[in-house]
Amino acid sequence: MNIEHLSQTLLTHSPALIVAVPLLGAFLTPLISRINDKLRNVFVILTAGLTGFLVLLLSYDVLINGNIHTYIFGSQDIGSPVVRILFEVDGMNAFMIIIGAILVFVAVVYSWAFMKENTGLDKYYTLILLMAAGMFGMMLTGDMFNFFVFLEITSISSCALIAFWTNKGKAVEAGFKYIVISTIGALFILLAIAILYGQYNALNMAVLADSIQYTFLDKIAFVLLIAGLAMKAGIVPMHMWLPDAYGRAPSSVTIVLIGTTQASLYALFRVCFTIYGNSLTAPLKQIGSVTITLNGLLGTFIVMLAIITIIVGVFMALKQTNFKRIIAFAAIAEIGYIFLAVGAGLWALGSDHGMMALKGGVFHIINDALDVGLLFLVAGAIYYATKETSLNRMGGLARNMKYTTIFFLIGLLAVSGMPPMNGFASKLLIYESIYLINPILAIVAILCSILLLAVFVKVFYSAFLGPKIPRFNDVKEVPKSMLIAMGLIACVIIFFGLFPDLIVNNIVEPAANALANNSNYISQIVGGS
Amino acid sequence: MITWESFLETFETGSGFWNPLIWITAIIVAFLIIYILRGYGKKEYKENTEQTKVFLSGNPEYEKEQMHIKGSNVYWGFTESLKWVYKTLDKMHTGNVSDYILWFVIIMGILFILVGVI
Amino acid sequence: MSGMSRIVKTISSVAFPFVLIYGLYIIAHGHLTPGGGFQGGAVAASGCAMILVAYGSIWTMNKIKEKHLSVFESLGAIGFIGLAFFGLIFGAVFFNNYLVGNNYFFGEVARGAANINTAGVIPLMNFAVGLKVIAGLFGIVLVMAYATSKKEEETK
Amino acid sequence: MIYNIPFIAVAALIMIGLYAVIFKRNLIKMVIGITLIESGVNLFLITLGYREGSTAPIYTNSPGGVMSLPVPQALTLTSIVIGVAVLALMLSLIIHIYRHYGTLDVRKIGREDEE
Repeated sequence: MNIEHLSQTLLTHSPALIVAVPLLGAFLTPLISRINDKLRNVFVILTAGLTGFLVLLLSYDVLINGNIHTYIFGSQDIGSPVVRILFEVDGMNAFMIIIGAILVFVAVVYSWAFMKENTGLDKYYTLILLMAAGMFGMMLTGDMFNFFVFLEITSISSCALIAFWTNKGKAVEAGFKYIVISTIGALFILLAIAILYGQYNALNMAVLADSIQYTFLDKIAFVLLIAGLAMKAGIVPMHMWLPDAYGRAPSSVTIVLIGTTQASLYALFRVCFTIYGNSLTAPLKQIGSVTITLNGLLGTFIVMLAIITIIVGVFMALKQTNFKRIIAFAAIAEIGYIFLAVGAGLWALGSDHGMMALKGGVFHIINDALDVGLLFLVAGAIYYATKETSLNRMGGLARNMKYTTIFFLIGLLAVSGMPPMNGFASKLLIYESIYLINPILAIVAILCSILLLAVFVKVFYSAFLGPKIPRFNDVKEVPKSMLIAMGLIACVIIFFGLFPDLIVNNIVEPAANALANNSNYISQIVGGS
Repeated sequence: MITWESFLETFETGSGFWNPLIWITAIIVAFLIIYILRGYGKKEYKENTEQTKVFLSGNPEYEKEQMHIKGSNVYWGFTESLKWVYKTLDKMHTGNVSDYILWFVIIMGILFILVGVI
Repeated sequence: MSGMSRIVKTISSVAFPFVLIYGLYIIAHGHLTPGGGFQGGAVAASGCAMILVAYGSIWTMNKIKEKHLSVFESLGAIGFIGLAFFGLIFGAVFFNNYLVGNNYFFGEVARGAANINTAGVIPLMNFAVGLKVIAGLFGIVLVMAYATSKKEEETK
Repeated sequence: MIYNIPFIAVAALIMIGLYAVIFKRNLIKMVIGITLIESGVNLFLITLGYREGSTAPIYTNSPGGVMSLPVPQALTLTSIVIGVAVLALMLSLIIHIYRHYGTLDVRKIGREDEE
């Protein structure tokens, strides 16, 4: 078997393998950890690396060559894909799994040193791989019910991981909150799926998108789906679980949690743009000479929620003193920016600046994951070195932890959208497109971005600068595996920042096109459009 | 396919453009100018003398840990002047799971009205 | 929990094999009649839970360690996913039912409608899921009972 | 009318569940509310698959005639399995919470100050 044939085979089967490899690895981990701890760590990193390789293979083919992959489980004949469980990968899916692969790989590398002193690590690694498998499943699946199953797999494993430090009361409480929130959200999503199934006798996303009529029951399903997924994505005022969960989980878990949150975000876009894509521009009501369409209505609502999200996230972040809670509220604000762009894109669907807004929003998804992830890793590194979480008890750490400080600076500049980091390019797109819709919104967005910078300057000042505190005299730089993990993300951030045109043209644009135009996604399954 | 030239292209945003490579060149030039200007600085500055000691309007110097401004004291004025905002925000963030679900139901209700179910 | 009276212990010892056999029957016939890995596994695990209630969690913990149960659980999951991977190797598609129509495993157990060899890999997958569910559910109940009993000991 | 009763029951179950989650302060009661919502959704799925005068979708020794849809039943089963896992996880977390705080009141847990 030559190399070309092998890579072709791998490419054909990669959608299934991306989910199956972490799943198999997850259940092999407890057995391997009975042999040796180091072997288990190497095995888990290899599993994550193999998954990452498959992801790159698949997304290169989808994004650069423009193919849409479908993978039908259990059967070779493509004749009746409608009744089968299948994975469908277009530009948006391929874009999302890149984020997932980066985050999972970094989290696994980071865990080597970070979680070393904990017990029960075989369960930890099992759960983190399960979470990765669920996340990839959410991002790849083309079947509504399958999506629900993966959503629940992800939320169960991530809840167990949030409460991993069970000796801390608040961590357990945060885990309980998370499981309550995600279960109720998922149950309403299941109700919506059931309504759609009862109407159209199909669970396949493409078939649903093809046959949707936007009847009364479809409206109910639409609202349930949007509300449930928005809660999982952390939109104000349904964001309160997010600082608890992000702030109390171990940092290596938090970074994968970002990925799962964004998988819900992706599903929200999929529901909005693909499944209900055909009924978005249909006129709903006629008041005088003004025609109200669904995309205008929904776009306005989402933009309003997004502005509230940004403001609340930034203001709450300014007040917090817990390091990880600050970053969690900043993450909420960043999600607000994504929603702002997507709301603007929805509002101006089909026009040029609507497309630009969508591009900005999609680009900001990956930037948000990387920037906030890096900051969480830095917070974890500081916790590892000093065992402190509160900013009030930190100070002068830059003297002891040089590399961590540099990584924090990179994350700070990126998250607040300063040039030349990646956050600037995507925020520039968002500001410009929002300005064309309403200048006041753009001004608010820019002001909040400045406030975000102020928040992190405060963190930087009170944690890293200041006089040398005697208590931290013997604090050392964190171990190599954590530095490698942080360095990896920092390199990606700088790369994205230096070549924004390359990224936007090759990665972001196919994804934004896939969102704006759902006919390719549908015709791949239903045939002809 | 990705070519080498595509690494250098300017990022067009519709009504504006952004090229980080040009920006970095500009920043490097600016830093060079700053470095040159720094060379013209005062020659009589010497380390480890009276000049570098902490001077607090004649008050005695506190201990190191007391000197550092704590995280919750930074931006004190900002939070103080926007107390009314923070009061409402604090009222929102109760920390009860039930309230989180209540917000979820409220948003669902608003969406129901908006989409036109009710 | 420190175990119940002798009558309860004896009765549950007598009933336990029947419950277990019934659960295994449901697992084995999952592709023919209502049931399958999870349902049968839940029945069998409830039999185990009955023993746990009758004899007390500390006694049971001495007999079966939670660690061994978790090994069985991962074995079940590996069996399930491994069968799916074999589908990739033998049948060119993930989750392919490559055994259907063959006589490798069961042969002709009983001719007619209840012939067990009609579903290829599905019974094997049911066995794997059943193993996982028995081990997993029993493990959950055991650990919970043990944790709460330890709490009771502390307060006493 | 008689065929609408299951749907009314679904709505009632979900409403009661939401009421329990939102207004009850005991964690165990909240968990009960979540299971009520779950059974409501499961009932909805099962009701969708029912056809009047149908038999169970088993081909072995089937009497023939109309069968109810098997797919919603499979979905319900999956949802029940997931529900069991979620329930176990929530209850074990409640055990931990009770150990830490000695109470199950939702207003009293997680309120300790930390510097």
